[in-house]
Amino acid sequence: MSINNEILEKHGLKLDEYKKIQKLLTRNPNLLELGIFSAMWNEHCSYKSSKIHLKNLPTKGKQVIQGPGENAGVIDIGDDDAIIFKIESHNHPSYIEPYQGAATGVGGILRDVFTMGARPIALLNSIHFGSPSHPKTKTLLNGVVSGIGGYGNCIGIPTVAGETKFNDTYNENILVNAMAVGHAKKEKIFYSKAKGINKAVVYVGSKTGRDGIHGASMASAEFDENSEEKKPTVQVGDPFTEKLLLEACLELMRDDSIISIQDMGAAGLTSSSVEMASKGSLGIELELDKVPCREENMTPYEIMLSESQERMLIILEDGKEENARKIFEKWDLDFIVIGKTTDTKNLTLKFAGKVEGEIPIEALASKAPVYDRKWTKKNLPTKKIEIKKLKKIKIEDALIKILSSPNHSNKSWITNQYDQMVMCDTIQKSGSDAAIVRIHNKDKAIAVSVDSSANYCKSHPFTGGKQIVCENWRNLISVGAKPLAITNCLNFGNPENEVIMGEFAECLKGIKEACNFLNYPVVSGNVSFYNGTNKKNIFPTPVIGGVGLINKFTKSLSSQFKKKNSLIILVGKTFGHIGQSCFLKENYSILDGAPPETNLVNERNNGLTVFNLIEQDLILSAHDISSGGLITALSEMAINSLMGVKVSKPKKLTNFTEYLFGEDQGRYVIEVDKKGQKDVEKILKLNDIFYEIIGFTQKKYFEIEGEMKIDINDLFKVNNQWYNNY
Amino acid sequence: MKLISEKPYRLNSKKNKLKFSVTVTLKKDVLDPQGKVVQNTVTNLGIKNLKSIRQGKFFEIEIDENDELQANKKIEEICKKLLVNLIIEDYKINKL
Amino acid sequence: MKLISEKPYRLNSKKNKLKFSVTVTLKKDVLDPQGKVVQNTVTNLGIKNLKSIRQGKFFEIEIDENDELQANKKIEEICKKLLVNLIIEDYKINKL
Amino acid sequence: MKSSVIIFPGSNCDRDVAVALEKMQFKNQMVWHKETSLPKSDLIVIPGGFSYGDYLRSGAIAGKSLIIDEVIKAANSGCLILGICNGFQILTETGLLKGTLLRNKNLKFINKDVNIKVINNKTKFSSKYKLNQVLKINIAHNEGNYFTNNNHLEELKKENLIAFKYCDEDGEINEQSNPNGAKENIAGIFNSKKNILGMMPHPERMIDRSISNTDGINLFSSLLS
Ligand SMILES: Nc1ncnc2c1ncn2[C@@H]1O[C@H](COP(=O)(O)OP(=O)(O)O)[C@@H](O)[C@H]1O
Ligand SMILES: [Mg+2]
Repeated sequence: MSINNEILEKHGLKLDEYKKIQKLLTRNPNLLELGIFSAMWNEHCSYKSSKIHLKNLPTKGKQVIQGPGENAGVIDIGDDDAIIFKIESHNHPSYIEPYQGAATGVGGILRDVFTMGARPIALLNSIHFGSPSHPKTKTLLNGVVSGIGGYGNCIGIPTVAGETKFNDTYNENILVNAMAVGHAKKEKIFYSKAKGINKAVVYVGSKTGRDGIHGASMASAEFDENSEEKKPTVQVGDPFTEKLLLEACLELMRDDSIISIQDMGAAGLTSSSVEMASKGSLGIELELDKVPCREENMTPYEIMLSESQERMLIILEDGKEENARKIFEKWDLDFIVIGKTTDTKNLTLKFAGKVEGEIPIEALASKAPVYDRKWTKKNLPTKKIEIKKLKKIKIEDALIKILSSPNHSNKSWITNQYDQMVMCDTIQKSGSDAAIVRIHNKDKAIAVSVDSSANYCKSHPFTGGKQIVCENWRNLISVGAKPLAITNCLNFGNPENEVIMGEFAECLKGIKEACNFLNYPVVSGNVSFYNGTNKKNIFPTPVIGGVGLINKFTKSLSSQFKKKNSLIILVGKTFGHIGQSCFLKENYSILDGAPPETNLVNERNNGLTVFNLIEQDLILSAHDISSGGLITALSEMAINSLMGVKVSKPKKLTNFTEYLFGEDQGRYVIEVDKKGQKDVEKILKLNDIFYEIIGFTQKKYFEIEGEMKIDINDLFKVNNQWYNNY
Repeated sequence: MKLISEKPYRLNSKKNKLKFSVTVTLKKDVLDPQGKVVQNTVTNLGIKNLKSIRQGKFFEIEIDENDELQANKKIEEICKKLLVNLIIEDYKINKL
Repeated sequence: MKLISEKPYRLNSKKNKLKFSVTVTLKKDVLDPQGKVVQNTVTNLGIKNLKSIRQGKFFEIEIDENDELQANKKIEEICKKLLVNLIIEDYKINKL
Repeated sequence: MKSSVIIFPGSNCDRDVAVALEKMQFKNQMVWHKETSLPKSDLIVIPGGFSYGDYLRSGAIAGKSLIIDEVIKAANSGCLILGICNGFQILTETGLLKGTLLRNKNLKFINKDVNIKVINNKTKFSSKYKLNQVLKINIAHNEGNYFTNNNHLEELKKENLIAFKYCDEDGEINEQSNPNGAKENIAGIFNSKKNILGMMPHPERMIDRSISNTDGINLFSSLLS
């Protein structure tokens, strides 16, 4: 069989990439080898378009044990405890089959975390759908939510936080990003780097089927005549098997049997074996006829490229095989030695004793193509929206419009489908700024949150990138956590388009600047390009997942008002920036102007001061101000506690609407007991913080002086109806 | 005459009772985690010579329609719109 | 010679392939929440004249056995021991 | 008091129950489902989770496991058995408790705090509660819609075998306070000898004020006394 253009195209390889393959091999590849190159050199595995930009992200810090480059990032949370976490996208599979796509997304990210020795303790997700009126949205929403729940609930890891957004830009390309967070002992972290020659390479987990094989339709046509049965199929997740795999791996990890371990994720056996060998500068030899298969007559090509779920590759120390086998048999899982490490630095693939393919490891890894794609910079939009020129709208009506919109409606329709309490360490469920999960048997806890701001990023990627890191940081501060590090999932359109590549480069610059300033390094992440269809790309949507530490969980905070007649203080300066605001979008369908600028100095100063106040037990509740502005933040605090608030008009004021709905950054609402007022003000002044005392909590009514007064139960209803009526 | 009048009569009486069954099964190469667990359990229960079990769904649908063709079309529509996930499942309709 | 040797071979190959289907349905007086929701959804989709939908399970079982009666007995046993909850479900076995 | 918690491969509330038992000073042991004998115990707990992925029917496959024969023997000789959530489903599959748990009426997994009312407080599981006391307890299940035939329902009522019913904050038992469609809002039942309790809500999740409340504690302390 000769390799022609059609075959290359189906493998997603460009002609010059093929020429590079020929050069690296000093011969033509066979089809198996071509398939392996295509899997390793595609965007998803090689990061060929993003690498040079990702390199610039800050990844170091005292708190970082392992940055990007392993299955997940690892941070230090004191004592002998480490937190291991990562986020990953499963956008395309979820659009095709929402339940299985989302479920296997959760399964995949869990494996990344427990591969490193962590017991997963929390799941998060960021899901973006098209317009609710789009005919597909409802089915996709239902499928994705039950898929996420179906997997997480069954395996028994609480899904504690996330974000759900609707925006036309995702009509043809939804986003499903899943994040997993695990806990491990610092001295018991496992890496994927292979060491030593002639070590057993062991396959464990589920059997291999023809799931999600790239270009398989073409490939199988080449292999035999009656190929119509061999359609590429969607991956189906099996959370029950994953649970067995999780427990078996953690059991094996108790002693020192494992040299290296790697889950089989994208590109399955191919990427896992290459990654282990590449990191250890070794070769690896696999006997593919030993791989346990679910279907009959699977070819080496199919076996190497299958993306069947719930599988792992382990390199074992000598003499540990029998004990390891016993553990996997106890959990009813396959355990088969399928190969060994070698000193050849080649990936050698045998089938029935015959060598079917042989590729230098470095040709697949370090020598994979890297592109410095052209990109264009986007200028800050200069258009200023003048609120006075818009149709006048009552503040109460505008607020109700926002609170009843799909994006701001209460999400309990979703979160009630997730087991949030299993493992009995969930101190705070979703609904506040960040979820809080206790470290089992300890006084400390972690706070976690995922965030994105696609509209801001579209309008001005640099400002948007910076803003979203800050918003995530603020969310952790609000619950009393010290933000430690982030993971990021970069969802973008087609990188071959200069404008999209520009969005990517600029968002990353913004992320970098904020991370540097806040000492908030990136320890893991994932890039998802080519989101969109027919030249219509999605808005740039970097999703930030942050982890913070709470030393004593008893000091953690929620955003619910705690008691009547306490002071409400607005921390941070309000300018009334309404460009790209939710106020304009929900009330006037205007999506225009520049996003709010984030002043990093104020951001850090305000945040650290609020953190300090919380540590000193001076705050009853806190909430960061984001989409929807001050009034939305206040109403969320009220709705969640069914307690009212009365806000008075500030004395110096240009426009009250802008004041209430503006989305200026770096701000918090804090509830302070009157007894603590002096102390709080003293600390705020000492730190040069701009603040205003804007009102006090009260029974029953949400009240803005001279503008509105509404029963809190009515506000609750407004906020809780959308999903149930959808 | 009799024959002619009998036919529509029968159809009419049947009108309110066209009944179909739909079986929905996973496509051949799609993983069937349920079937797998059930199969292992049956084997563990000591039942020999079992080759395979695959699990699917079964629906019994009654429809108020006097034209079988018409009814069949409706069932097709229900299957495609709701009962079947065509990406991973196949289905079969049977008149009962 | 050829023919003779071919026949037993064919028989043999069939031996390993007795295939049955089992349908399991909820008993009449048992609430079927799935069927009910499916039925409402179908009606909401604008499909008229639907009288009822009940949902059940479907199994395809292959068994290594050359005696059909024997095989049938085994399937019965599998049903009673595992597949069917006799308190709430009925079942039907069909040879495929 | 000695307790055992049975672990199936897909159990996921086993640790949570063990924590609760130990906190309440039970001498607890974990028992793997492939074991063929049980340690001497006064109480056996079958915890929540997805014993075998909840494939086929929730609890069906666990109901055929090796250890279950031992649980049945122990139950028949009077040992106390507590089945929570998936444990309740398993107990119905083994026949130790009658009836069955169907899919939730909205066909969705439900996790939230619900109110339940103590219907019988004259048992070893509930003596520390007041009669008609309203508890707030977390539920987390796909199949909690309790169903049984009318004869058995009559028996449950006549012999006071209903342990808990879903209700609202004020103890009102009605359709709105029924989260999953369970017959007569039943959240938990006893066998006729009242040594077996199966319930859908998770008492082990309600023993620690920092994550929830302490409404589950009295169930465990009833067992101790
Ligand atoms: N946006 C990003 N920021 C930082 N690190 C990233 C980013 N995207 C990917 N990485 C890192 O690159 C490595 C490979 O990622 P990926 O291919 O997603 O992992 P896996 O093979 O486990 O699916 C990981 O260590 C990941 O953390
Ligand atoms: Mg990985």
